[in-house]
Amino acid sequence: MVKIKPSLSVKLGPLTLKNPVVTASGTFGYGEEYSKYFDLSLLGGITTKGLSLKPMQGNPPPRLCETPSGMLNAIGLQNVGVDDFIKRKLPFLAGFDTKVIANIFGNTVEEYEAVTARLDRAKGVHAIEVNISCPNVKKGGMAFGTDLEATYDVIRAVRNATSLPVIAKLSPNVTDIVPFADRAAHAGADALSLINTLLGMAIDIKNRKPRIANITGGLSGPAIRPVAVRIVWQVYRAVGLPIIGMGGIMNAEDAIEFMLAGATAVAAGTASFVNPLAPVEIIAGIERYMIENGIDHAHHLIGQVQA
Amino acid sequence: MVKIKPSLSVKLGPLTLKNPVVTASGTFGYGEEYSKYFDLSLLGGITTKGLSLKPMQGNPPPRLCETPSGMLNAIGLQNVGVDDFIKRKLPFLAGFDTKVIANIFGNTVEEYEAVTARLDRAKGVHAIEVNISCPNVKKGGMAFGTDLEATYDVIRAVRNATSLPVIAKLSPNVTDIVPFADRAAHAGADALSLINTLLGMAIDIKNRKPRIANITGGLSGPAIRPVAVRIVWQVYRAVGLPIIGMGGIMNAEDAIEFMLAGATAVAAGTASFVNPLAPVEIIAGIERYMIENGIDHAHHLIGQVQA
Amino acid sequence: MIARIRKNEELLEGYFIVDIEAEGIGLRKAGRPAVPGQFYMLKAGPSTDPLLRRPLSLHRKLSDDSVRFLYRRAGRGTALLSRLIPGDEIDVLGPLGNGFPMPAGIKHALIVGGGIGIAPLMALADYISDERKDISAAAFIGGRSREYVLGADEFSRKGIETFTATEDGSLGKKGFITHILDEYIHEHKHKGTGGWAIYSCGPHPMLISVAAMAKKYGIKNYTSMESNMACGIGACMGCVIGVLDREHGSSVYKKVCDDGPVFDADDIVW
Amino acid sequence: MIARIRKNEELLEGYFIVDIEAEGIGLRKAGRPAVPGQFYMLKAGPSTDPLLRRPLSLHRKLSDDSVRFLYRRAGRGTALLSRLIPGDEIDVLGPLGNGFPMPAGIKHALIVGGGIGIAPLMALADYISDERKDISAAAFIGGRSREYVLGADEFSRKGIETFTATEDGSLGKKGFITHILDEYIHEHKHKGTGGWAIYSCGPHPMLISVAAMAKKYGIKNYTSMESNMACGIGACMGCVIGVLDREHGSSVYKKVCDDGPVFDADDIVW
Ligand SMILES: Cc1cc2nc3c(=O)[nH]c(=O)nc-3n(C[C@H](O)[C@H](O)[C@H](O)COP(=O)(O)OP(=O)(O)OC[C@H]3O[C@@H](n4cnc5c(N)ncnc54)[C@H](O)[C@@H]3O)c2cc1C
Ligand SMILES: Cc1cc2nc3c(=O)[nH]c(=O)nc-3n(C[C@H](O)[C@H](O)[C@H](O)COP(=O)(O)OP(=O)(O)OC[C@H]3O[C@@H](n4cnc5c(N)ncnc54)[C@H](O)[C@@H]3O)c2cc1C
Ligand SMILES: Cc1cc2nc3c(=O)[nH]c(=O)nc-3n(C[C@H](O)[C@H](O)[C@H](O)COP(=O)(O)O)c2cc1C
Ligand SMILES: Cc1cc2nc3c(=O)[nH]c(=O)nc-3n(C[C@H](O)[C@H](O)[C@H](O)COP(=O)(O)O)c2cc1C
Ligand code: FES
Ligand code: FES
Repeated sequence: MVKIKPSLSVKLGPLTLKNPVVTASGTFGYGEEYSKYFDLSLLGGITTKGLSLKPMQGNPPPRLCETPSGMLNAIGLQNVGVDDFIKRKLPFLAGFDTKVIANIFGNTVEEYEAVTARLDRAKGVHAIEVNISCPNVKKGGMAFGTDLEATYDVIRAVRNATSLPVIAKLSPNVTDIVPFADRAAHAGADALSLINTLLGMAIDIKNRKPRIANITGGLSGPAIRPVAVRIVWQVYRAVGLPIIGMGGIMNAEDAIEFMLAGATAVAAGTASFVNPLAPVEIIAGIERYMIENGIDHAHHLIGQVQA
Repeated sequence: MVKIKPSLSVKLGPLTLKNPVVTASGTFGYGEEYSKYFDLSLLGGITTKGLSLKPMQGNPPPRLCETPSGMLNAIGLQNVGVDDFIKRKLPFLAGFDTKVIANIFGNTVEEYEAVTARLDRAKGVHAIEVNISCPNVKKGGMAFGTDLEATYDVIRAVRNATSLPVIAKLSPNVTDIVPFADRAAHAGADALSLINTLLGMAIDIKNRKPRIANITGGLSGPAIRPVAVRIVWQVYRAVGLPIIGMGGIMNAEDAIEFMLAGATAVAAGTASFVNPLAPVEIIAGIERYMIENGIDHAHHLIGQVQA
Repeated sequence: MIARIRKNEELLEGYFIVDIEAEGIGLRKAGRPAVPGQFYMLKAGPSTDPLLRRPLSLHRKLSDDSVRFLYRRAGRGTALLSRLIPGDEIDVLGPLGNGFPMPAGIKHALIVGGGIGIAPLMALADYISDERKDISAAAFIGGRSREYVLGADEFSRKGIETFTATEDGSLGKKGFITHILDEYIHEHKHKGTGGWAIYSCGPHPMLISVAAMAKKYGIKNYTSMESNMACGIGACMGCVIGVLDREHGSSVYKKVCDDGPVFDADDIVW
Repeated sequence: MIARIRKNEELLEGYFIVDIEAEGIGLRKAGRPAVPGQFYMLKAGPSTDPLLRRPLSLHRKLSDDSVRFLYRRAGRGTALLSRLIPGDEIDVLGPLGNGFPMPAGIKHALIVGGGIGIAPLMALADYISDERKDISAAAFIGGRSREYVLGADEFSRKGIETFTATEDGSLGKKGFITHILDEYIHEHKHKGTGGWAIYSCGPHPMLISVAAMAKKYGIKNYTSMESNMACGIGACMGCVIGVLDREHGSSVYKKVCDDGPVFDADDIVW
């Protein structure tokens, strides 16, 4: 067998990535921190921390705690706000040869729309990821992602406010995610991000207080991987949109599992905390797997589980 | 401080347990296996493997696989059937000084009813736990537990078929579990079991097949504990029924976490696989915690999280 | 039960033996010795990842209080085990399962192992050579190459006629051990194979072809099966395989941990 | 970066020092040495339980390629670390964070530590006695009882005037170290406290009372804070504490890992 260098490039609808690995929103800051560890141009894409119209303080500490093979967080979407992002953070990101995916959220449909409009005009943003699934904010967030009509309305509004590719990030905290994926598709989403965190809680039995100040938080990490893989597989079979799969991807094997389940691209989230080099090691590992298995195009992995 | 022996007894509605620890359905067989490891009379209660009207073969193997801090199973409710249970298994269980909770399921409301009626007449059953949340069977199971009216109908039918305490075991695979708990309460349930497994999936990237033959399975173990604690807390605050908390309880600390969140009793499930003595060690640990913290009644732990 | 590591050595790249010690670890509940073909469930360390215990077959019973396992580093659980050093603790459950049956009338045992499959068969050889002078045995051991033919010397030392085969021909015959077994039976069958039994353990394809051969020659074949396990003691129903229910003529699911791990190969739904 | 354990010793029940070695581990990116008050994120073993790295402060820089940590076995992560033996590998990120500031004009450092809080302060003492002959120092070390007053001898050996206090009076004054600090300042303040700075690390209540005292006497107080961390490098926003934003006069959330772990105690929203 001739071992040729496989092509890792994937098409996420209108968005072409040089390889299937992006960073998950909220786990990679605005890229600066990790740029000390590797060349960000190696990445398929970078998803920013969630951006809102105005800067946000986020939730009071403690904001995170560890759980078995996972962690709970309730950052509460602390962020610099979209204007400051465009002014101070985006120019840095624009200096790398990678796709910048701006993750956004709002308290109202109008806010989603307004954030989108500003990003649409900014240079260096390649796609908008719409977070309607954050379990850690009172208004907005998950409230949109667990309501079919609100899902439609938000995605539709974003769709109309930009010509950039629109990625809907859905909540796993629903009985059946397929109708939500379907509504997002109808509203004009180009791709889906699956999954956001599961809603969880942990209590310190010594002081009998919740371990995070927000009481409940989002569960991420390897613990949730089986749930995430299942959701990707369900949506892949039922809905025509390309998927960015995430939820507990720690290494290339995990990433390949998601692609076999139906993900076109994958995101490393919590993994970057444990190993800052995780995203680049995942890229290398996918390439190795493709060579070893004689797969010349990353697209040939997608949905190839024999189920 | 005078250290008195605390009272571990709890009241699960009409059902009094000598201590808050029961075994989770499907993880303790019919008790025989574990009786080689400790005296079953030590337990607050024993929940049996799910019982159906007719014996069931269950799903083809492989039926289980390990995941990070958890496991997936798709046993498919293999069981001897309610008649054989009453004839061959129940007499053994009846020999112990503990409460026997018969876990049941059916493909139709009528089947649930029929199984209940037979158990109602049998000597040695102390309560019926109604599984409307199994993710591993095509019909019945989770299909009931994710539909509000079906939940009501099944619990109502069981309620009418027995004078034994009825415990509704709900599915965590829903957007909001509170309305389901509420419907179960209205249908006449005396208590709730929370939670059953999360629906998950894992793929072997070597042979590109699902790791379990049923493709998807139920995720249990410590990985799901934060989700389970959150659900117990949500339901405790919203609904008046006592709760048997479960999901990743491995030791006394975990059990206490559930009680602080609002559980009246707790079940050890996957824990028994890892450590056959887990249930008795949990009982001892709860007692120790109560002594150390000057808590004289187990009831004083319930819902005491400062949130 | 908490046991202590006495010795944990890498025999060849990725293959280890570990000796562990705890009171009565070599005994069943009733006080009688653990039987060849039985296994133990081991957990190295308190972490919940890996979560479940790992099954390993009794390789040698060293004493009532000490047993040896032969294991291959397959994944994370066995990797963890391989890092334990003498004095470390390990959590062990067992002996579990049924063990190799040795019904009355058996006179000649054909022991067929491939790769790490030799692990429980050594216990069987120990038993036969130590306690069953009435039974003769021949061993057929296969492996990828010379190094992977485990235990052949030991079998010979016991006075068991031992045949080997390797896929690359670096030891014994080149090819599959099942061919040698076939030749052996073919050669001896005129003397009658009544009282013969084949005991097999190894890769699935090997077990299938041994079972087919046993059937062809009308020789009993007891085979040790593997399956993912959670509890190891018959409670979870997770480890089943399809087995013929002779009573009803239909196939049923039987538990590898409890009804097995050794089955009559004729009954297995391969 | 993968480092190797050189030494891992239990000093007293539950308290350990570990020396680890890797090229350039004692250096920052720019090649300059790690600064006292900086920390590292450590991960012992590949398991996902525990999942996250654990932060430990630089205790002593042994060389450019070797550093020492002083740690208390608090939970599972540090328990895992405590079981590593010389030669084992450990995954390390760092040095991280800002370190203790030493602005121009500082002439006298009051080093105040409680229990394990001494860990980063030893690095500070090393630095002052090795490289800042222009700065004098006094140390105030508290602990539950004699054994838990860590590092006092070492401070004395460096020629730093060292005061101790224990809750049970088994060493030094009985009571809290903050009382001694108070007495000390009170006694010396007539000579002027300009150019004085307090460096504190220890239990939260101690830090609060030190901060209050510093405020009372108008002395700068730099304190090393703790917080649950996921990334340790400023990316997750998980480790924040409330800090006064002098510019806007309001409080903002600042990252312990990145903006800290050392803060001007005056700015902290306690
Ligand atoms: C009754 C019985 C006896 C065995 N005896 C031996 C022995 O003596 N020596 C030896 O080297 N191996 C033996 N095995 C196989 C051994 O149990 C597996 O190699 C081991 O569980 C792999 O665990 P891991 O964490 O290293 O691998 P991983 O692949 O990380 O394990 C993941 C999960 O799959 C399960 N698993 C993986 N491979 C197997 C397998 N072949 N059989 C059962 N479960 C598996 C693990 O138990 C675990 O739950 C036996 C298996 C059984 C069922
Ligand atoms: C900047 C910094 C420097 C530190 N330096 C030292 C040191 O030099 N020596 C030392 O003994 N300890 C130090 N600590 C505290 C040390 O990080 C914790 O004791 C350790 O993380 C506990 O982990 P565990 O798994 O043993 O405990 P567990 O309680 O099992 O940990 C569970 C989770 O809580 C976190 N956690 C628990 N306690 C603390 C804590 N006090 N601070 C931060 N996170 C915590 C853990 O990191 C982990 O994520 C430092 C903490 C910080 C933030
Ligand atoms: C600390 C933290 C912050 C996060 N912030 C965001 C966010 O701002 N917007 C968003 O859409 N998702 C956010 N997420 C969710 C992740 O992008 C991802 O969907 C989730 O963590 C699952 O992936 P993982 O298990 O690989 O981390 C956050 C996750 C974590 C752990
Ligand atoms: C192997 C296995 C079999 C199970 N079978 C049943 C069952 O028959 N009926 C039922 O209601 N729940 C069943 N469950 C769910 C458990 O009772 C429990 O709700 C779940 O495993 C969560 O608890 P745990 O994490 O402690 O295991 C099963 C779980 C496992 C792991
Ligand atoms: S492993 Fe649980 S029944 Fe066999
Ligand atoms: S630990 Fe992630 S920002 Fe500080």
